[in-house]
Amino acid sequence: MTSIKNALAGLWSLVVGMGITGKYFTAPLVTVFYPRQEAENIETYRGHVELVGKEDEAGVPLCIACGQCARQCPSQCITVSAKVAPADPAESKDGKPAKPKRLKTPGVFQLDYNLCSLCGQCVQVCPVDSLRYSNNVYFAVFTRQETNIDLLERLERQAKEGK
Amino acid sequence: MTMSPQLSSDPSDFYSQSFSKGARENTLILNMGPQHPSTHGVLRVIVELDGEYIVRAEPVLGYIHRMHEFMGQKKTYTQYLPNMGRVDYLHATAWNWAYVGAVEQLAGIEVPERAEYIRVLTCEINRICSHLVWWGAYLLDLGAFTPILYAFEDREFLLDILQRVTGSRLTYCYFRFGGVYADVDDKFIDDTRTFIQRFRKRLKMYEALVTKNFILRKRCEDIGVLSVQTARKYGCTGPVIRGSGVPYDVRRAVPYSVYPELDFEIPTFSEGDAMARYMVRLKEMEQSLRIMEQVMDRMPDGDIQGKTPKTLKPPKGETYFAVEGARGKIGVHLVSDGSATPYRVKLRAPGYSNLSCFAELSKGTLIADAVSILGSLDLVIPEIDR
Amino acid sequence: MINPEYYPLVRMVIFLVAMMAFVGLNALVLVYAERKIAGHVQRRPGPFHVGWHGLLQPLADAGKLMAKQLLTPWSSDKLLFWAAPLLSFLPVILLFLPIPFGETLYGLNVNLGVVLILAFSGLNVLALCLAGWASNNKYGLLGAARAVAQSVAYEIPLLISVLTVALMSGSLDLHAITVQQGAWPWQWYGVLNPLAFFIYFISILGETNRAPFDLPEGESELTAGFHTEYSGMGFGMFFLSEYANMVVVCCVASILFLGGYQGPIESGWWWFLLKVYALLFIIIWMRWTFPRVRFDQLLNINWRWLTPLALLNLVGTVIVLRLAG
Amino acid sequence: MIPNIAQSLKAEAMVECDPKTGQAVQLRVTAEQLLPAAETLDAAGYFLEDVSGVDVQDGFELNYHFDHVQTPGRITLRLMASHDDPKAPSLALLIPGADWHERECYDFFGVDFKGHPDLKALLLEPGTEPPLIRDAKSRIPAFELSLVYPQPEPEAADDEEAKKAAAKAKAKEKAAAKAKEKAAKADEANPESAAAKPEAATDGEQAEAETPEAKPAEADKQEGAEQ
Repeated sequence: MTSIKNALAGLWSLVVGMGITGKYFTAPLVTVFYPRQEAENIETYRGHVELVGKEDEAGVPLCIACGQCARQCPSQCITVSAKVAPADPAESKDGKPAKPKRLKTPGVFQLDYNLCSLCGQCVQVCPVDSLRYSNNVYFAVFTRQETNIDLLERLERQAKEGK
Repeated sequence: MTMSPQLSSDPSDFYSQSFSKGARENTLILNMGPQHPSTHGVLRVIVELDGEYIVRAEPVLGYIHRMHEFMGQKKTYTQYLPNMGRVDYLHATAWNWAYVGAVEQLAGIEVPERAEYIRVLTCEINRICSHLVWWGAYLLDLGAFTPILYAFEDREFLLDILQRVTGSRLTYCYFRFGGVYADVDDKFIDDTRTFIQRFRKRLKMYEALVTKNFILRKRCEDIGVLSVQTARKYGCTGPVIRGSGVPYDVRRAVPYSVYPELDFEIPTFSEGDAMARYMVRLKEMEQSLRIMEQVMDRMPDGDIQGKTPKTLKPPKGETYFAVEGARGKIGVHLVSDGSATPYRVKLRAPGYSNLSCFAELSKGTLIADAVSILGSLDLVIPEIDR
Repeated sequence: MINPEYYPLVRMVIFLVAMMAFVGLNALVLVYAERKIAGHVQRRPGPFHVGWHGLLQPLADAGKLMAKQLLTPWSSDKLLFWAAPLLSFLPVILLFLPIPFGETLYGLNVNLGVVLILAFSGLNVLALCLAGWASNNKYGLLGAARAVAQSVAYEIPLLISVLTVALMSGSLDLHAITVQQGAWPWQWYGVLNPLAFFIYFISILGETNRAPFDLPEGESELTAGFHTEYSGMGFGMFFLSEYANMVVVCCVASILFLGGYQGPIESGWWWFLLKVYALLFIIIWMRWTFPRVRFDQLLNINWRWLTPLALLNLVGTVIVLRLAG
Repeated sequence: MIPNIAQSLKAEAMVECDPKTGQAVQLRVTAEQLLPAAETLDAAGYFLEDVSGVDVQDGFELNYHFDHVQTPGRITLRLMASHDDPKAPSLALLIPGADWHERECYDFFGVDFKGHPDLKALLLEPGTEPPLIRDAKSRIPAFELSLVYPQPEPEAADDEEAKKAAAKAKAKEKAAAKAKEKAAKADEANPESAAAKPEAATDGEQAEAETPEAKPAEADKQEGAEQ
């Protein structure tokens, strides 16, 4: 008797399940039709890092080319090197040419996004807050080389587009 | 029948050969994985079958082994942080916590109270995420295709919430020594509260759709019964041992952070079968919701980052720190030689111990049961292989 | 103009060709329906981008299947390996012959239509068995073993429930059985004898390997079961025959239990198709709701519940019929 | 607080641990003492958390972390396996959970567990060189890890601090000489670790020449100063 009762209760549980999926069958969809629509949460997404421009000069980064971000990076995906000013002949002493001067602005700032794990330690370590996350969600490329982003160029482009 | 020249030699590998040495007569040796729908990624299980009954089973690991422990010896303490989100991608914050906690314990770094609350909050949110994925994937193993999408629908809300503070959706690298990376805002709290309301209703739906489902109960009840003794001998922790009736939860047993101040229960079920483990996880999600509510009510204002030296060099010595992950006890054994690089990082993955009892559990069951048992242990292979 | 009524062979050939087209078309419709229903149950759109609301998606799928390379495993029995998909597909067309889609819309008027269908539907299991065996794959073999045990087991309650209806109507002629039921639901055998309908419905799930009884292919255990090794149209044939089989059993169900092409207001083939597709919808709906049962449970359901129930039902029906008159 | 059970275990040395080590008590055991100790712990309801190998100067140190489900308090059994012939008794037959942990140690350190039912590679390709073996230079002495190992006299400890504070070579040399003397004295009392001691003292200096990874960090400081 109990087994029959159990079997009936079991069958009823199946009917209840069908009811639930049936209800959702008629319920509105929850997906986003991607190419035509975009998800709403993109502004909180933290993509690859990008440089922050100066307030008065948007195309010039705050970066002082100290290279801390590059050293802190767990996967060595940042390459920074300071811009080098040509040696000033006036400063030459005793006939020796003056050493080229390292400027406090980056000449190269490359990010190899292939390696980046988005941990954000470069952003945290930067002494002048020159790095921030971009929300570049739709970052798709055809070759591996293209993931090597020139952040200086990116900043200049952004500055131009901004104006 | 002609044989292809390349394959005419015995194609079996080291593990197949060593496994088949012990085979009985008239049995079938079946290789499940590393690409098999129910072995969750890249686990490989070799089974010896008598009909559809399993005589013997042996999991073969290492297909996604990344030698995290070696990387730990090569990177500085901070540089090793992102690795933690990738050990167990489903409960990344717990691994974050285990490692960060070990370093803090060793170096004596104080964590501000607000940061502790935020840690608990994100960890519990992440725990629900993890259980939801498990719930969906387990039912997928049992042949129900729809629940995983309902689970993902709910998980999506949580990922959005977590993305607000952590910036990413899966492999979080959010905890820092002495605090967390970013502060939570009001929208985060509001969203979480809305989610809690919504999720309580959804849990009822889960129960009606799946938990009470006759077929599911038949597939889970009395399957893979794990006795308390066996569970202990294999070092099982988390929902697996709680499904055997032992209320062992690191959050209560060796309280860390602000857990002692929070009021929550440790759900246990004494049956020890797959259904008990299933129920434990479902109940744990409810408890996580409770914890989240309390945390949000009590969260104090203040700093989220304590004082940490710029270059971290913990004193010589060792420490062991354990947290409760979604799969069980996550332990980090950290040895420091006083330099900026860890001397040794040993990661204790809960899934590793949980899986090791599979060979015993699956003896004499059907293949379908083995799939059910494997699923009920909640395996994340990257964590097991490390 | 030749009246095909007087040339049964011509009629049969025309009908068979038509049925081939119907089976092909129907597979497209069912693939689309299956994916759309699955999508909406799971709150996603399903196929959406190929054609309006993804209408052309099944065609694209079919194109892909046909264009795919046919792989033959080196250790397989090549003859049987390729005979199996053909064997699974071809007899299915025959099953449509005696089915009356409308009052005059049928291929072959035989007075033993039920027997013909039951006889030919048994062939499918042979194909599954061959496929699993010939591909020389352990998963395939296990799938084939399951398929045989399952199909043989579920044929019994299926037969008995069909027999119940045959007793009620006193005929094995599908046409006659249809006509005996009225146009209205309370005149249908499915309503008069719901237990037989229920048993029949469960049995066809087992017979056609549909979820929750899709064990021969149960992908979480056996990857794809008997058709693990098939690619391209080899798999496509199994796929076609599975859908065709589903349609056949649903056709038979609608004839035996739901009054066939008869319906309120205006009888005709539209009623028949409506009933068939309603049943198919329920079958698909079930697939996207339930977990899969275990193999021993599957057999237990059959031997412990369905077969005894079907027998009891048969006896009960006989007694009632006797008493009634 | 030392759990009672630990008192009953036979071991070479036992110390109560600082809470910051996350362990209640550590015991140094020999290969013969390991199995009985594990047996007692197992009978008392402890479970094996993991077997964590550490490569130190004295050999491969195997840490058997035991914990209890009701009365937490981690008990660590520490066993030293020599570098030349790393072997240890297997617990796998006693505690089946130890099976995989031991196989992992076999993978990572090449430790041979005697009596293991099926000792073969678990995580790595069979035949891989054990990856976690450090080169001899970078190894630290075992006494720096844990108090269960005979510690050098307090002066030696002072000297370490002194080294850290100022990188003056002279002070270092003197201190090292002192440490050696002290170590030699200590060794008389404790002949077992006699071989390890002198190395230990010299290694303090090696630790001073930090690992390459640490250098960028120092550079950081300088950079910061520039700004």
